[in-house]
Amino acid sequence: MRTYAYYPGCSLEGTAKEYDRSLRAVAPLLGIHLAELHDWSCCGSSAAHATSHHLGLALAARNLNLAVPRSGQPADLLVPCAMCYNRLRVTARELAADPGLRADVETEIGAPFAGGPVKTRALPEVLWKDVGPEAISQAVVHPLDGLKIACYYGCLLVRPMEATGWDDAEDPKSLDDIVAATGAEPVVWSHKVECCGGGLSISRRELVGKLVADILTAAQDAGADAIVTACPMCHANLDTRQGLAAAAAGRPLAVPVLYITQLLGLACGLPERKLSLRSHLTSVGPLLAKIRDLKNQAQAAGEGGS
Amino acid sequence: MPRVGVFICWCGSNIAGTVDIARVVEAVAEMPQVVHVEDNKYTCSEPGQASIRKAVSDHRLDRVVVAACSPRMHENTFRKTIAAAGLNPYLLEVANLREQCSWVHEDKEAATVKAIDLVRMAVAKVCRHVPLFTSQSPVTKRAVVIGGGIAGIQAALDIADAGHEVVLVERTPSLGGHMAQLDKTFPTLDCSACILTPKMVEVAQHPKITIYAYSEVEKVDGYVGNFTVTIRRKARSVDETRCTGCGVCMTRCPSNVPNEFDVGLGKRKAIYVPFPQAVPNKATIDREHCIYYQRGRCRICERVCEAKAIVFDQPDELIEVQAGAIVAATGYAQFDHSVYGEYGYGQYPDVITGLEFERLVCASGPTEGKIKRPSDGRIPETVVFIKCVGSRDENKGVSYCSRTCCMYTAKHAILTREKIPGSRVYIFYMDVRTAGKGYEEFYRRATEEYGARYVRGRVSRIYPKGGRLVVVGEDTILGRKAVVEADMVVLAAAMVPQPDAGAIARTLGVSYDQDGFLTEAHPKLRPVETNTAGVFLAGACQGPKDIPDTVAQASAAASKAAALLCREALETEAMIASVDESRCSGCLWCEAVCPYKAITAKTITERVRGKNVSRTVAEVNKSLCHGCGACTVACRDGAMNLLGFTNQQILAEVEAVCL
Amino acid sequence: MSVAEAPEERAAAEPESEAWQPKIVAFCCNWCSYAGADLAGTSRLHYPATVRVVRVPCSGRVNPRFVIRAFQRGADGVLVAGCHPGDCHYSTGNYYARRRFLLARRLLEYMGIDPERFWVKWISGSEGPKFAEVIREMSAAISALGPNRKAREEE
Amino acid sequence: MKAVAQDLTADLARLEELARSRARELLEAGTVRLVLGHRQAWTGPTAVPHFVTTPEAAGLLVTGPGCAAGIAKYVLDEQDKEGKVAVLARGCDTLGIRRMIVDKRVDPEKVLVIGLPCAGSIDPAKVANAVGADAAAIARVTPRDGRVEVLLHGQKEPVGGPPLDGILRDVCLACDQKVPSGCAEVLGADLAVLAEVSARPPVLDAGDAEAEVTRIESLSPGERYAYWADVFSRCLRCFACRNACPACNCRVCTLESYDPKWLGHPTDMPNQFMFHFIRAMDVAGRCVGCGECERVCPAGLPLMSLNRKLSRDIRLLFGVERPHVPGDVEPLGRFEPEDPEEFM
Repeated sequence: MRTYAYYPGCSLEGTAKEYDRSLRAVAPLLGIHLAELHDWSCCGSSAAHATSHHLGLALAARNLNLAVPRSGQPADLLVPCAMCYNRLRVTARELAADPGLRADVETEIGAPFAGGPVKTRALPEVLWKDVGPEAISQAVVHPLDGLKIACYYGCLLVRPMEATGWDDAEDPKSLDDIVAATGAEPVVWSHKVECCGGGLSISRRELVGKLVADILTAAQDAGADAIVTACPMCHANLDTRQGLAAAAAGRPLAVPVLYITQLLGLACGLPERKLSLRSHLTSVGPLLAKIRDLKNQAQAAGEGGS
Repeated sequence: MPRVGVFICWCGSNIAGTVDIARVVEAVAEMPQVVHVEDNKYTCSEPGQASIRKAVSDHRLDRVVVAACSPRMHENTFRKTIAAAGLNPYLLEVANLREQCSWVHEDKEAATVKAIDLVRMAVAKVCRHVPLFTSQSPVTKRAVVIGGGIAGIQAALDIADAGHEVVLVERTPSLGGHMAQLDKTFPTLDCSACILTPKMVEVAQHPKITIYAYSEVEKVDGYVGNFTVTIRRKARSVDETRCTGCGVCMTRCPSNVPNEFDVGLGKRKAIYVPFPQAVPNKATIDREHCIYYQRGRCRICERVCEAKAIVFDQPDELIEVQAGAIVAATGYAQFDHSVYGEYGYGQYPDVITGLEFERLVCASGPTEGKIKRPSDGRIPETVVFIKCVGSRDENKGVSYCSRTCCMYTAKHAILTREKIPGSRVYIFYMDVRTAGKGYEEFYRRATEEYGARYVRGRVSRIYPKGGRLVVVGEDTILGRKAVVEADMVVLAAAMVPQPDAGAIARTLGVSYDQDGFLTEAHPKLRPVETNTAGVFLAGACQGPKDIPDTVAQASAAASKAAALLCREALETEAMIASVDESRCSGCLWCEAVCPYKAITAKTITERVRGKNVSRTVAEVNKSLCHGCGACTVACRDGAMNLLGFTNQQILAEVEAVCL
Repeated sequence: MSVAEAPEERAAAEPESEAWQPKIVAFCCNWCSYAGADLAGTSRLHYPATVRVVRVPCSGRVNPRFVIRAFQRGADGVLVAGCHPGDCHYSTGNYYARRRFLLARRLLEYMGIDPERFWVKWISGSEGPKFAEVIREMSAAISALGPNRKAREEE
Repeated sequence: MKAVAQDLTADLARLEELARSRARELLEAGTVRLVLGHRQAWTGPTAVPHFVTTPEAAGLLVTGPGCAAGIAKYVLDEQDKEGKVAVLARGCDTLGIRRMIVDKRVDPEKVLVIGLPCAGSIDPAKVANAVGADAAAIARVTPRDGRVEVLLHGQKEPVGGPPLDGILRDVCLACDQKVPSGCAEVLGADLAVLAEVSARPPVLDAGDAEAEVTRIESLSPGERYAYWADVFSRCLRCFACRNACPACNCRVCTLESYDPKWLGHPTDMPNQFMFHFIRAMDVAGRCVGCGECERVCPAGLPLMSLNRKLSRDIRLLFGVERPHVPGDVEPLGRFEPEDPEEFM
């Protein structure tokens, strides 16, 4: 068991509850122990950093400070939400680069900024680098052989490269490797890092429809049974906007969108309720059915073999 | 008591702007050994030097300290100056007030204090200076040129035409290098082979040039004027003296090997001549792929060779060449674009590099000059060119600009439009850089006459779709996404150093930059010399270059080498190791650490208690010693010292700092 | 410096005056590190005026005794800088220097000199920024330790 | 005559006879001009160096545990003279001589190394301590039945002492050279008990031998400096350590050089520090571990702890297994491109 300081962020308490639940469920199976930060607050993204640069930094700085224990080395800070992750990384970088800015922020949070050394880690990064496909495939009890998955990274996980840098910004591989470890096949497709329009989902609805449509159709054309993501914004957008997208695309679209943790949960044999798979708007029923069929076929083949 | 004169340079405002010269002068005047101190606006200028000469005679100075820019800049200038004033040139010390003081500190106070310290160090050291003298060493009137590409060819021809012998060493079986693989050359579009092959022939026929093809430089000993270059002549398994290059063996050889000359697009045999105009036109057996070497059976070539030139058990041969100068023209390699996942990691057969495209359009290439898709041989209708693949990309490639891609991509566009009627050509670019005679005009022709469509923006992804390639990029000028369905994509891959550039540099004893290119002695003023005297640079081994630049630089390197070879003798270093025989215990640990084999044992005889006793001491060979001083530290009893950097002088400096 | 050590070292480290600046003697090989220092200059990179460079042909020329002498005479820190391994202008000098100073530094440490006061770094002719950075780091580290009193002659 | 000796005492006595007769032979035959060995001191249990130039004088030669003094270094002084010198050398002496041969200070043609199997030599302080007497009062120490008998001056009967190991010098307890190697000849190779004793592995392994080094390393910089400041403050600057050391064999000692003046006259801390740093660094990788420096030091400075520290680091850093055995090239006279890069 390796312990990580855990920063869920607001999404994982609201729209992305299933991400949080599935992560907490699957983590122990992968040797991850989550120690939730006490008294964590908004990371400073979306509303905050859009309105005030300083506020965006101050909130992030506050939470980074929380990750520094009174004594000893801070544990790595695991942040499943891509947006929080991005905010915390960018903040640490900006404050390190600009002492003046840092001083301002310190007066704003009324404490010295000690969070510099904190290593903020994205979930796929931890799964990919710390746990590793090797260990994951060992934890798998129901291999998802025959399932085709389109891994969708979005923008916040791997960009800007200077702030993230653990995976290729143009052609990331982490999720693909993790998915492959479950036995499922990550499809080669065009839109893994295209913008989903999450940031515009309120202001420019029509545009979002088009962007989501492009992604969903690309996934469908690539033969994917589902899309897997690690970002609550992307998920919300891709999952909830499929009607809008279908209209834009002029063809029916129903592509289930799962969190990577949910897929892992399925592969590791966790019961569906623990993964709250039913909370998605786009039904995952057909997907689960297919998984069951594949499982049965496999068993049949197994028995036939023996 | 030494009489030291100190000359403090303002370097305009470069030094005076940060260092309070007046205070430095004041402080220096206090120093006991200093009998004269003055400051000048520009000490290196003629008036500045004149006032040094004047002061030397007026104040009977016997030591001079110049406090100015880095000694690496003007030490020699001022040595000449005081020599002109009748002092031994080595009675000079330079305090580095510019590069290591005024330019790196903002705080005037701190900089001034430091400046005074630096002068004090120089004064302390110069007081320990003694006159030093050089001696002469002869020059071997022969040059070794490493690399048989256009750079090496040009350098070899120029040196040979100047009347000196040249040994030209080429790693592959034939001269020609990358230029031989090219189809047409910008901006004139004359065919590469037509202008290169005559030069190759000229080299082959030149009475003063010896070619060692399929050979590599293994070791370089000695020093400027007196190098000993060890060359490994790799076994061709063919007797060069007998082989007529008739090529019958190649027609009959049963093997099939990807042809590196065609960048793997075509095939060759295990016994081969890389290309028809090869020089020397001799066959070579590639033992990795030869059926006989691999399985012990075949020997067809041996049977069909009328000249009886095949020698299966031919060994590698090591030869030593004496030379006075060396020209490195080892060329470049192409960037491996497989790090670009978004471009398919080099997995898509129809995504090729510029060099591969050259072979496709070349009449002597694998497709007889027909542009065909490597995957299915179809003629592409839409071709996308992507520039700066690897170049100017710190994340995945190199930081520098490869300088040639803009032009050859324009050339490729023109050739495509010429050869494939009705074809569409798109070029994704960051900038179009056409600095060169006739270059801009050439680029304009590509766009205006040939209708090549330039899209300003990076390509973010290439993915296959129904046998074609979808190229997704951005058009930053129209501010929108640009998506092109192409049949073929050509990547302008960066020019990078040879994979073994580091090893080459070490063999030659020259340094290389963070990218791996061999470094010149000075980026502006000594562009073809290296920090190792007698070794010169030509062509892309020093940095990306196109053919005109390469040829120009090769001729420059050649003239430098020729100028060196014209001299009868060279002066040896003056700052070399010297032995105090009275102290030397003769343990010769110094010999063990000397990189130049400059130290040998010598027996001396002296009288001890009325008897003649002979003992061993170390001796330094003046023309071999480079003055690195490794021996001085290996020497426990302090008998070994380094003139110009003696223990006494270094300690004097240390004490002066810490005062 | 061990944690237990901290207070004692601090005590020893009381700066004489507000204006106290560490004094660093740097032995730089002519071909790489001295050139690197020059490059820092031509690139106008700023670093504290705490360092005085002693130019030597090669890091292999630097006798460990020079280091002690510097401390003896009042240096607060000593830097020996040479070409990166493999890049030595004299091809091997820095390899011998590396062995020698690996030992010397450990011996100094053993004799009670704080290892933070004696640095050996490889700085090439193209690493002006690295030279500036090393001087900055070293000045900071030594400022933290305060003036050197060990093996030092009293003025 | 050929009877196998029953215990160590007998073997050692036999070895002494062999040494004497061999010395006599060599001098009578004129093969050598001088035989270097030991003879009993007037007072105290340890023997002193003995320069034998006549067959008669060979009778005074002694060997065995009493011979603490190293005699290798004396060979150096004989180099300028005509003729050959024979040395009755224990393992430590042979290493010392080889050191000087490798350093080209001793001509192998002018020295005849006669190896003596060794059971270790005694540390008078330890003996005195063990029998509760003053070191000067001890006349002779003889091993018997695994323990030693100590004869005090003016006494007839010896008193029983501790086991031999209990009174050996520390360097002897760590010595892996008790069976001499690289000698022209070895005496008493057929003495069974002695052979067995001398062939035993060192009582102290590297770890034990370096326990003190480890202890000092574990101190804080401040404590370490204080420790050495105290040690060096006792140094008389008599250079006995240098004179006794076979690795300190320069014609002219750098410590006495006036230009450059590496070492200042004052025996203040900075100069003591410089002195001992230079001494230690100059024998780094060349020290044969004979411990003479420490044995001869009138102030009893723990100089071997500097030498051990260096040879240990040489072992750990450069993988030189036995740095104390002189090779053709010293560890600091060569390098590996892959040498460690800590702190660089």
